[in-house]
Amino acid sequence: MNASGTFGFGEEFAPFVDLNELGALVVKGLSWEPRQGNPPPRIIETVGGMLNAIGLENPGARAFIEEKLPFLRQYDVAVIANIFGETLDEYPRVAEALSRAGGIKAIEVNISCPNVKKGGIAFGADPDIAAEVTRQVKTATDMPVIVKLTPNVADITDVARSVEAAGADAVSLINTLTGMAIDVESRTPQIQNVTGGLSGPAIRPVALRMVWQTVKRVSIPVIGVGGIMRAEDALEFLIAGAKAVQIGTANFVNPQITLEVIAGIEGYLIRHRMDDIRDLIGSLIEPDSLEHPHEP
Amino acid sequence: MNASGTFGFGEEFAPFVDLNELGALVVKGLSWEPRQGNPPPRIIETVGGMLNAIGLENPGARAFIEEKLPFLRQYDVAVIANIFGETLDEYPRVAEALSRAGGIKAIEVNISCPNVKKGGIAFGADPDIAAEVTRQVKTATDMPVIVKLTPNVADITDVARSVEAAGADAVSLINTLTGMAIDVESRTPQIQNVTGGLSGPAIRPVALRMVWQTVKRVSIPVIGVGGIMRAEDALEFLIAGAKAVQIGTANFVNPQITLEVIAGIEGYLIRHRMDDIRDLIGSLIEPDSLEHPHEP
Amino acid sequence: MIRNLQVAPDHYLLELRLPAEFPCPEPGQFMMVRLRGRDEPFLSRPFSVHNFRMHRGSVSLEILYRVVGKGTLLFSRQSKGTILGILGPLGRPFRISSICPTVVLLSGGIGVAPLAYLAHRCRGRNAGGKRTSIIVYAGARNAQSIVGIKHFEAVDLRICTDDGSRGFHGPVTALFERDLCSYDPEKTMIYACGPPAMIGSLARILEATSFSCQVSMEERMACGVGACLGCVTAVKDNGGRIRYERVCREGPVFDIRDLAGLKTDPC
Amino acid sequence: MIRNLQVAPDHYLLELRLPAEFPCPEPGQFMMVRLRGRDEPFLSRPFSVHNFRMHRGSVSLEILYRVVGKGTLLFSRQSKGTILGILGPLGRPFRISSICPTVVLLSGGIGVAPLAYLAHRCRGRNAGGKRTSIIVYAGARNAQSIVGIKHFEAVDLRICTDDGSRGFHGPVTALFERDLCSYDPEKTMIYACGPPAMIGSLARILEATSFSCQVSMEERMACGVGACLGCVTAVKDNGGRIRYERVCREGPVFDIRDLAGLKTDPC
Ligand SMILES: Cc1cc2nc3c(=O)[nH]c(=O)nc-3n(C[C@H](O)[C@H](O)[C@H](O)COP(=O)(O)OP(=O)(O)OC[C@H]3O[C@@H](n4cnc5c(N)ncnc54)[C@H](O)[C@@H]3O)c2cc1C
Ligand SMILES: Cc1cc2nc3c(=O)[nH]c(=O)nc-3n(C[C@H](O)[C@H](O)[C@H](O)COP(=O)(O)OP(=O)(O)OC[C@H]3O[C@@H](n4cnc5c(N)ncnc54)[C@H](O)[C@@H]3O)c2cc1C
Ligand SMILES: Cc1cc2nc3c(=O)[nH]c(=O)nc-3n(C[C@H](O)[C@H](O)[C@H](O)COP(=O)(O)O)c2cc1C
Ligand SMILES: Cc1cc2nc3c(=O)[nH]c(=O)nc-3n(C[C@H](O)[C@H](O)[C@H](O)COP(=O)(O)O)c2cc1C
Ligand code: FES
Ligand code: FES
Repeated sequence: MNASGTFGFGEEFAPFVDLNELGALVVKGLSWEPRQGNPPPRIIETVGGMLNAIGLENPGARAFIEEKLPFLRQYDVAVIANIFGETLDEYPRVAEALSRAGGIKAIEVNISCPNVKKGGIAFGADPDIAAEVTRQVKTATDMPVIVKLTPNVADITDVARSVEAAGADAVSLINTLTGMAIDVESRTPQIQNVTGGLSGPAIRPVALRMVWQTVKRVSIPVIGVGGIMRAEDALEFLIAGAKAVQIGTANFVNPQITLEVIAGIEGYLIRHRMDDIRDLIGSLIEPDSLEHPHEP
Repeated sequence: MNASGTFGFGEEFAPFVDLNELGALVVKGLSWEPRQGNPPPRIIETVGGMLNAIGLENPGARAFIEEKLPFLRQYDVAVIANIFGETLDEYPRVAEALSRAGGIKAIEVNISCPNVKKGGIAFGADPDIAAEVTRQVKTATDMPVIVKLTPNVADITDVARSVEAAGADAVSLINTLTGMAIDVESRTPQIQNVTGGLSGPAIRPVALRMVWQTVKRVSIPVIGVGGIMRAEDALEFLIAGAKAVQIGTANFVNPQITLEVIAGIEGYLIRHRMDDIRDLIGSLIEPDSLEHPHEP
Repeated sequence: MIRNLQVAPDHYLLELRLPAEFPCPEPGQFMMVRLRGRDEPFLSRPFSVHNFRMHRGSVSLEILYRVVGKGTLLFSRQSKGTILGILGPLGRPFRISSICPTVVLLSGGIGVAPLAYLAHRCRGRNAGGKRTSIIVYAGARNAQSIVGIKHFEAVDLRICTDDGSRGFHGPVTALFERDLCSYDPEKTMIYACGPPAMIGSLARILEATSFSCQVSMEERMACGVGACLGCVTAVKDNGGRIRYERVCREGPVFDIRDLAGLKTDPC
Repeated sequence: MIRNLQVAPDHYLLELRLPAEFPCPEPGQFMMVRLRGRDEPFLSRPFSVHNFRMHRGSVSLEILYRVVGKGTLLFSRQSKGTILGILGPLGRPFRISSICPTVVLLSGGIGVAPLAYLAHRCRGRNAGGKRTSIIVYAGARNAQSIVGIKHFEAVDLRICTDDGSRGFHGPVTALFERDLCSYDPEKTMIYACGPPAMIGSLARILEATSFSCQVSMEERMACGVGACLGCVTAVKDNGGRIRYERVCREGPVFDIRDLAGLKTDPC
């Protein structure tokens, strides 16, 4: 499946990829009120990735249900709605409206977007607040709730455990790492918002490490996100223990990437004579006893 | 100047670059006891960077003073000793021994290396422990003390303020981001230690963001480190407010990089008619009032 | 890639062979182009269609580009045989009016790229019951860096250079402003593509007039298809309220009067 | 880059022109090679010297390499004229014995690269009062993938292939083991370079003997000069204690008896 914010509402990519073939489709983050987002420039390429500060532009939950969802209902693909709020009570309100709309299979709660000053970061960086958001969303919906975690924390597994205890059905990680770039000729920030979220293959090692750590500490499914560009990259996450993966920025480079990754994983399973992807998930062979003493 | 751990003890690079021309030279991290480090493989290339888990291999402070320092004394370069400890009291012991040795200009305290289970991470992630380490080192030496911070925290500025209050003369940031990579064919970690530190241009946006944030919150000098590959990259850090920069991984790609960056910065100052590098430092033009309303 | 020819200092003409079923682009549309099998440059780069030709069994696409940074530098180093990733045609094209027999094109520097294809497609048409006449104001830094004008056959070509080394000495907007009174706002459609200062200055010139003018805009892009919301530009609605529209989807062609926050001309 | 010739499937011979003052490498030394002006591949790649020749005014360096991943794939796509970044010569070379007139070289696959240069430099020498005689065991997957043997002039060349399509059918170590009794441990110096399984198997064969054997090892490298401590391999000291040494600095050539943690042969 794709990652939120990188596939629009499906319709943008429909001319380039058969939406029916995707495992699932995560839409751009939705809030209760429509949001205009940040002024441009909003993006800049970096080495092995990009920074973005879209500012969570979206038409709002109601406009989404009326204008975007009917299009997606035509396809046989599990739609996952990514939601966020500026205040704690916005989350359950959006969740409830989307649950009632029909045609959505799960809710992904973004407690991690670092771009908007009032939103995002505060919820996701504190395990207690993250748990509170989770609880509120859970009471507002009967659908499975995936909580999407921010990597801009000291220990992501604390937040993961906390939202698990609060009833999350799964966690997805990671969202973007907060970064920045400067145009040295004009001495201005490359992004009008000054800071933005770093995504792409540059962050894959960090995402993979966090997924591996989290898998060890929670029993709910972990969805791996961050820098997946090829089937091998997705395999790394699955081997580390992720039950599924999301592809974000790579869609921009190649709209067909999700299907190519699915085909690549299938090819790998056949080549390695695995009948079931469960044989692959979490199959990392860890050097349990180091050959030589670790400490002198 | 270079960053610790990427330039050995100077002698390794001496055939390729004139050490007299470096602004300063930071040696590989030193502990009290010699350390053997981690078993191989210790490094792997990633997109726009590399992971390393050297395990802080070093000959120990005494052997450094006897075997490595005499070589460095031949050069007219400010030697900065990077130190770490496995326990809190190892730090001041190493600092004291090095202060007495002669030929060292400053101490950089690594409270951030994430590779060794017993060391590093615990000190740097907690502002209070970081402050305690700083205090202890300050009492053990009269030399300037630079504290090197880890990016694997929720808010690096908290740690920076805390070590500033504890007497640090400067902070340097960032050390590596903890990451991981897997060989999918063998399903084993690419690094024997499983996780390693991510460095190189991939992390530059994160480092720059943290430097910019820290400059705003402390009054001691901030030294920028992370992914500098060219003069423009160094300029980004200076414009963001760093008083100096360190070059790490780039030395591996080009041993002359430090000199090339110095020359590039000089060229920039001339082109932009700046007499004094202080006109450059912190000269970022921030969009104070956004042209269009940020929130809808 | 069939060829990648240097046509002036820093300027290259790239010709690509595409499969025959590749849809024919309209003038003003663009393509997202990338080098395959590499992580560098990371994102695709947007380029306007400079020319598009059908052959038996295949079609060829021409892109005219200027080297400005990492991506274009890497493109310029490729040679015949390199396989590029192409996504397109994308975006809303120039609207070709059926009532304006006079077409005025204003290009600044590499802005000539889409306008040449537009001129190609306007040539020989009828509009408002008359044969279309095309006037091109093509601006460049100096005589050396004038590119892309070979496609302007049978047009009234007025060259401007910043240093006066060829044609009019000064910006295209200055020459155009001088000629302005010779055009009839009802019968003329203006198309422009060029640097921000040129577009800003054009907007100022046209402000008090009733001329229609379509501008092809540039903004950094990641996806090129409308999904990432990275490429927005500020537009104003009738009430003067500011809104963001995607250059890749609602653009790249905009009505100059809708654009907000244009640079004002330094001169 | 003077040429970059495909010599077998996945195998290339790269020839570089270097400035005349470039120091002459010893056999077993290596170079760190990178593509300039790009971030990809990120680190330099280590390659052994396969040949080195002095010309008037310049010298040329040959590297024989096999495409195994991203870096070597990108190298293989370069052509004449590309400027590469080269750091070297690096590392400790093979020691050439002045008392052993018999030199046995064992190469597995691309391991032939440094040994060809070693053979070149041993040829025609005298050791222990006798003319050096060189015996080469060169192993490859199949007849097609035998590379780098053109430098083995005037040597006793014994080819082994895994599929028996040329020479001995089986690993080099098997053929060598069969011949072992014909060599005098006091008068023979063995040099080896090849995959871990081959080195492991050779170590086992030599364990109970008193032959001297120098092995060129491979490990991932970042700096190539000893600064990053990334390239260590486990060695044992006399007391059998394990220690790490840098392949780029204390190596790449090691005494086979010092190496710890070698793979044991699967067969
Ligand atoms: C719709 C459209 C059509 C275009 N048509 C042409 C054309 O026909 N010929 C031509 O030479 N150029 C054209 N451009 C501009 C061209 O896309 C940029 O020059 C190019 O992306 C620069 O890439 P770079 O890596 O060399 O520069 P860098 O500055 O290294 O690029 C860094 C990032 O900024 C983006 N960027 C930089 N400059 C621009 C710009 N002016 N517009 C959009 N993104 C930019 C890059 O795509 C990249 O993501 C067009 C742009 C747009 C939006
Ligand atoms: C001293 C020395 C001499 C060598 N001489 C030759 C030679 O003459 N010809 C030749 O074909 N190869 C030689 N190699 C191996 C060669 O360095 C690797 O094949 C090459 O680095 C692979 O790069 P890649 O990007 O294609 O592979 P990838 O697997 O994509 O590389 C990923 C990372 O692992 C490292 N790596 C992968 N395989 C090896 C390896 N076997 N040894 C060291 N690092 C590796 C790469 O350098 C890179 O940093 C030598 C290695 C060493 C250490
Ligand atoms: C342009 C852009 C917009 C994004 N918008 C959202 C969003 O609305 N909600 C969200 O939870 N994550 C958002 N993300 C984060 C991605 O879903 C993903 O977590 C992150 O980009 C890392 O994955 P990647 O490296 O594969 O892109 C966005 C990312 C990008 C690049
Ligand atoms: C191989 C290697 C070894 C390192 N060793 C140390 C060390 O001993 N002490 C320390 O404080 N930092 C160490 N670092 C971190 C660097 O000094 C630097 O903070 C980091 O690599 C980011 O900078 P860069 O991207 O320019 O490399 C090491 C980094 C690398 C790559
Ligand atoms: S480039 Fe992605 S929305 Fe326009
Ligand atoms: S490669 Fe850096 S120490 Fe050997």
